[in-house]
Amino acid sequence: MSSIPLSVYLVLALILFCIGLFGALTKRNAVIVLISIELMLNAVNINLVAFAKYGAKPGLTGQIFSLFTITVAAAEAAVGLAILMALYRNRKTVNVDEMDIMKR
Amino acid sequence: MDLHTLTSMNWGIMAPEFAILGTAIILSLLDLFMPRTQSRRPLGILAIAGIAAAFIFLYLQFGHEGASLFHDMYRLDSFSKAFKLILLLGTGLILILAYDYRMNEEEEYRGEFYYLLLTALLGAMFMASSGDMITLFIGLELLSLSSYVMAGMRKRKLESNEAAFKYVVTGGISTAITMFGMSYVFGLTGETNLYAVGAALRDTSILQNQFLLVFAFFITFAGLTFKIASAPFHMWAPDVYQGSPLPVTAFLSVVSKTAGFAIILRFFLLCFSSAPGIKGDPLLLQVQPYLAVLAGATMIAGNVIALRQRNIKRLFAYSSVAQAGYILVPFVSVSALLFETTWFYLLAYLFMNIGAFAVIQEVTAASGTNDISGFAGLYKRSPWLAVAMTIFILSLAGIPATAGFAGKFGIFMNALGTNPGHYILAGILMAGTVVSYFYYFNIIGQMFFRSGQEERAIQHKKGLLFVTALCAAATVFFGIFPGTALHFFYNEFHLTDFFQTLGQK
Amino acid sequence: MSHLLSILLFSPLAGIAALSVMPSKNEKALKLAGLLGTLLPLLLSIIAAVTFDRSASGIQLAEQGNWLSYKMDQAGAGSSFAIDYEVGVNGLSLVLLLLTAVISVLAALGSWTIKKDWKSYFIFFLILELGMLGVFASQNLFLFFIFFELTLIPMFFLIGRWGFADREKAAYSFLIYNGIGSAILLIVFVALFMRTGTLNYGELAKILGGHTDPALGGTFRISLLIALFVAFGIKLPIVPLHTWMLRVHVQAPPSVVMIHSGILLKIGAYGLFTFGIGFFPSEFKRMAVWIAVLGVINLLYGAFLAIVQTDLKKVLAYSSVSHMGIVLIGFSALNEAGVKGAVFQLISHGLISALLFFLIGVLYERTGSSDLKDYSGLAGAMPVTAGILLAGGLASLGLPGMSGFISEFLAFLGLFKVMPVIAAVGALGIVLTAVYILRAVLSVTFGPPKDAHSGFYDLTLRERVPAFVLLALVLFIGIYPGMLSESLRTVLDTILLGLRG
Amino acid sequence: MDLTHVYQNNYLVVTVFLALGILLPVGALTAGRLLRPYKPTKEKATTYESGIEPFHQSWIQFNVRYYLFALMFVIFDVETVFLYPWAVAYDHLGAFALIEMGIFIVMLALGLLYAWKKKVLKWI
Amino acid sequence: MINHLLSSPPGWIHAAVFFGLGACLLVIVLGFVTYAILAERKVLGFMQLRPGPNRVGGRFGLLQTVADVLKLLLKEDTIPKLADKPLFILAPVLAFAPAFMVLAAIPFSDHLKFSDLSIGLLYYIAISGITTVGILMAGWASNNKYSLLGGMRSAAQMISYEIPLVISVIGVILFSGSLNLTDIVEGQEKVAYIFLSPLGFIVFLISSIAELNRTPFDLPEAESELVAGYHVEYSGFRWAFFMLTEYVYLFAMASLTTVLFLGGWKPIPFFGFIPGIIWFALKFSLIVFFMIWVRGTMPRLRADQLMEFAWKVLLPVALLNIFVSAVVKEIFLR
Repeated sequence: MSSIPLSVYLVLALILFCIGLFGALTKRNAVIVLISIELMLNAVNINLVAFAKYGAKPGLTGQIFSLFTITVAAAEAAVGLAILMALYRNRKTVNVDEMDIMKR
Repeated sequence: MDLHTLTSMNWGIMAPEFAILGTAIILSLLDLFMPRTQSRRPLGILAIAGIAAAFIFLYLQFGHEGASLFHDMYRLDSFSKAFKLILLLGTGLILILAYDYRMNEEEEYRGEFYYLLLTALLGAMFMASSGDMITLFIGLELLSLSSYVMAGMRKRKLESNEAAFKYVVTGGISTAITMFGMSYVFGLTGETNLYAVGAALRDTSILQNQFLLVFAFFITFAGLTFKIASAPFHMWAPDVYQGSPLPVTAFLSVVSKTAGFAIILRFFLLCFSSAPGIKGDPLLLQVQPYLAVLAGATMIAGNVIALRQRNIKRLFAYSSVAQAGYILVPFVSVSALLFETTWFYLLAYLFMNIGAFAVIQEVTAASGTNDISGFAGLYKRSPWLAVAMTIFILSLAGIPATAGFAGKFGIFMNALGTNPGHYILAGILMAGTVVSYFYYFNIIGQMFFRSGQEERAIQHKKGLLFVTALCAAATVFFGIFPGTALHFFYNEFHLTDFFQTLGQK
Repeated sequence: MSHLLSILLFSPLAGIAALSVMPSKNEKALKLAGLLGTLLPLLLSIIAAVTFDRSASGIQLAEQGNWLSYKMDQAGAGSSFAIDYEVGVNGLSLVLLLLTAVISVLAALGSWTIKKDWKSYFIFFLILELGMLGVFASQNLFLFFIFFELTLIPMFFLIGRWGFADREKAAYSFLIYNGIGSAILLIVFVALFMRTGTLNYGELAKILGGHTDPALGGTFRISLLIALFVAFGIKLPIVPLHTWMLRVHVQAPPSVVMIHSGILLKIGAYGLFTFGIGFFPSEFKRMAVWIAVLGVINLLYGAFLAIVQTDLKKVLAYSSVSHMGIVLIGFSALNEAGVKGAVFQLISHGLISALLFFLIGVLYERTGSSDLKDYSGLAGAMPVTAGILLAGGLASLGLPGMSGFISEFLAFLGLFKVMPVIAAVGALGIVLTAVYILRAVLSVTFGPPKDAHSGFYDLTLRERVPAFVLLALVLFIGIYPGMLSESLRTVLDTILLGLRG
Repeated sequence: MDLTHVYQNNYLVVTVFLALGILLPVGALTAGRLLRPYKPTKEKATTYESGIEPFHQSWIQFNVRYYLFALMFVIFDVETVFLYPWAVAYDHLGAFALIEMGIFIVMLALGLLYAWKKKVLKWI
Repeated sequence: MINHLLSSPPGWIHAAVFFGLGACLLVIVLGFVTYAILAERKVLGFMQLRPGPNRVGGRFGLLQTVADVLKLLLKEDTIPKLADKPLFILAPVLAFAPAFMVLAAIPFSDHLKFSDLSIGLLYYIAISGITTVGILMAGWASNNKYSLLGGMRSAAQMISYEIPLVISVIGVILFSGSLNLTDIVEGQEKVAYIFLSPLGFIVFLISSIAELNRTPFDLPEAESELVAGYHVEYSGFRWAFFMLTEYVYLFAMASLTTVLFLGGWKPIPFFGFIPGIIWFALKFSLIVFFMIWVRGTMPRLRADQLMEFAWKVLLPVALLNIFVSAVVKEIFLR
């Protein structure tokens, strides 16, 4: 059980980020889109924490940074869901494809 | 850090922020405890008063030499002062617009609108005056989150819901992208302080990670372009602009954008100014062609798509996309005139765009439609409004004797002032401007050449009229005497402190 | 330092201010105010002309003031890019200023036919005049550009609001074409500014003439010159870029066309002369053949198409294209006779076309048409009008003793010296000019009179003033060209010096 | 590296506990499968609705209140993320931190007050 | 012994040893659950003046619960046709595993502990939150109105009470300056935190009862309204795991309360000769008894009272407690 190299974390984060990005861009269900965004932000957290531990200058900064990211992600999710709820009340759908009244 | 440090710190340098924060809190409390049925409009006056207070504090700071709190987490330097001036001015004018905006059935949420606007402004101000990635990010998100909610303010209107949701999603994605990039910047240097990052990137050891560095640069840049609505992240702008209440649209297109430019300038110039690129040249020089492509694409996309728009808010959305492209040009070329020209253009943009939105608000309220045809015959209905709108549009189109032209001239100087000059970019800029004539002058055509169904004179609202008049006067004044603004800039803002870390004072 | 020129330049503002406080319904007073508004610049420009010292070379009546400056270097003492307010006149610009002032007054008289919104009409009209005066008076590229663009906007409104049926399209095409032109111009100006650090004509000419700075290399110069050529070519217009101008000539109200054809087109030539030849003489020389070819094409193309037009306005529009070809021909010769001819052509065509369009305005008011068929036999009903029209036509085709003759003669004389073949081909155009002018004018004045014309009254006193003044000026220049050439001499000398060096 | 070992061992313990926590149900259920009878009938497989025939779909839309509480939870739970490190490091930070946290908590309390006044905290 | 084991390089042997020890704990916990249920029934019976179980397994019904478990093991297991089968099967596991996992962090005495996580408290809070997902999943997967509603209510209740619970312990963290549970116990050498932070303790206790879904906060299982809440459709051993989860959490929560507020294995002054583990067991039993006592005496709350109590009473008090604790710390611990 030797220590895991930094690159593994980075690759993990990158994969997570890409999955999130893919999901956010392609999924139709608005909730899943929001979840995908959270996934992307969590990839950021993995990066930050990994860098904080194994990066150029190991220290606490990265972890603190990630705390802020977590908070912001939570706030963003809260706002996103609240808006989605308002939308659902009027539109009765969470399908992103159907959000097109301004295109018509 | 004990109580002594606390009291010894010069909290006064944050006075404008405190004023805004205090006003926002007071407003939220007042709004909570006011009876449901009571009109929220007095809160608007209070909000304006708060901004005025912040403005006064900011003005008092002009003589103040640069200072910082928490190791540059909060900086009072010329750059921040210059940008905060625009931010405060813009938000103040927008508050007046909001005061006269009719929300119909959503009137009860007006109180929230006022203090959300202030928190958004607070975020923007922090973006302008932070020298640390964490606080930059917090400011960015404070601005974004407040804007999301404001965009969805008219919560019974489907348009507004959709606008807000699209804004949240695209905003969330771009935040994540920005953060991902920032996490690499942090990882490569181990610092979050922009100055420390800049210093760390000067180190040759960074060369072994140069590809990662370039990757970080691009991904962060891509994420941050969202705020200024430039390509490739401009797609949200039309829908959000269209769906949001008009003052919010104005806020997004002016204040939010200004803050976006502030953060872009601050972040990239400080972090990457001395970063090495791949093999040899400095990074900022190497990426110029790519940034130029982005700026060009933004101008082209904004201007060309705007041609097809019939909805006035959508049209202005694309127009502001194009404007963002223009303002990106100095950043691409990074010439010695970067700061003053960008600042001047943003100032000009503030007046012309807010003025235009004031007129749009007046006209759409009177005609009940967002279609361009709502402007038909405006000259007959309200000649002065038509004249003012003409001034704003001429300024946006960059016709001389308006502030927009002086700004654009500065941008040109940036593009062509470097060696070698960015002739292609300048060409695209010019071509874009000419294309923009089509849709800008179409509005003028509607106002002057057509006659609308409605012939009655428009009932003016005092606040809107004030904003319109002020913006028109400023647009013309800074068009004829751009020297005054530049002189003011050079006198008050000695940007030498931009690149220096500041001690705690 | 006297502020005469600045006062002259901004004197239309007085009219604008007066107009803007007047009630918008009072037609008579508004028209009168508009007219008086144009008279003031005329008065001042005459004073300027009197004080002007013809024998001295260089810029006179110069004024300078700080306007804005960009500091290159924050530390303070470093270099700065200053843009100053610089105005002044030389012989050529003085003449053009006078021309502007005169034609503006006459066009204001011609504007009596305007039927609506007199207030805003005259405001735009005066802004337009302000722009034109500024273009000729400025000694600084930035200022030039501002005034150049300033003419754009009132023209747009004047065409789009008071023009004929298809006015909006004409307004937009005017705007877009000229917008492209000025866009290119701006790039050129800024490029020059950033390379040389100055925008002043004189200094620029000096620096660019120096040939020392490698940053101002050959490619840079030639590309700037081509860009300038395109930019002013649109304004002039040069053939493939001329379509907007036809629309404007046909759709704009005649009084506006007087200004447009009389002065605005000349701005293109003025720019080409001052910047093209003035800044880049050697490059211009290299391009001279092509410019000559373009000039001949302009001349012939305009002439051929003018022959087949049935609308009097279109005939005159194509004749303008054709005559601007002569300007190009004159410039391309690059010798004294040629350039002089070109400059003469500017002035003479300004006067002649203003005259002819004024008459069209009069005719249109009577007949409600501009078709040649509807006019035939006007001489019976309106002898004076017909006579002046004939005289104007003859001037236009270059009858000796009238201004047109001198300019065409000189221009071709110049070109024959350097490029005889091209000149020979071009000379064909003169014949064609005679054909279309005579065809048009004769079919208007003579031929079977129409019954409908019987009720028409001839020129009123108000209409006679512009007609006679313009005709008199045409004759005056034709008979006594020395008056003009004397004031142009120093300018031409400077230019020719640059060409030689 | 003693600390590293403690660190790694700690999480080894956690992993083991996770494994046990999963193994027990799996094992017990597998054992149960061998022991218990299996006689499915149609009635047994119906959804229980107090004896009457099930009607309507039961995957229905929830009351919006649940979301609101979820949102409230998310916000307040995340805020505690800041409170914990603060509390841990309080000794080193001193009174300054107390005042800062006071501001922070007042903000939180404002949020709570807001929700309260907006009747978010009301159940049904 | 464990301390030694923890500080040596990890390897497969360690894993095996830990596994063995963990299994031991599991057996102990299962034993506890068996007798906690019995005890609860007995105590309740005693309070209600009835004997409670007294037939199976000798005099006091000692094997009553064992028999119950066996019965459950032998019961037929039905899964409704309309249920979401994978989730239905997964839910009990997801609910139970965290309940057991949290025990890894709890020190029972200065020697008897499994891991010595520096963030033990955070670990407990984080892992215990997962159970909510299991319960929600059970409620959803059953495709039954009662269970869905029960699951939702349960989740709402658990997340609502988690906030005061989490905030109320900040006082403790302030005093100890650590999130490590061992450190927290060590910090109570002189005085237990219950005395320093009584407010926090009360909030914590109330919240923990609500977290455990016990009376008076057992709304998710309110028989009169929702039949049996989220596990209506569960039968046999699957159902048993939900019950098991609840009682394992009872065990864990009681342990945590002991550790955080009652001084863990620390003895009362002058009684230091009694071993720490006994002290721990005593304090622990006290808590468990209290919980049972509450169940015997308190009526069930109404749903709206329940939620509003958490947000409008407990949360403000918990926030207040932070400052009270800080002041207490400044006064007494400086």
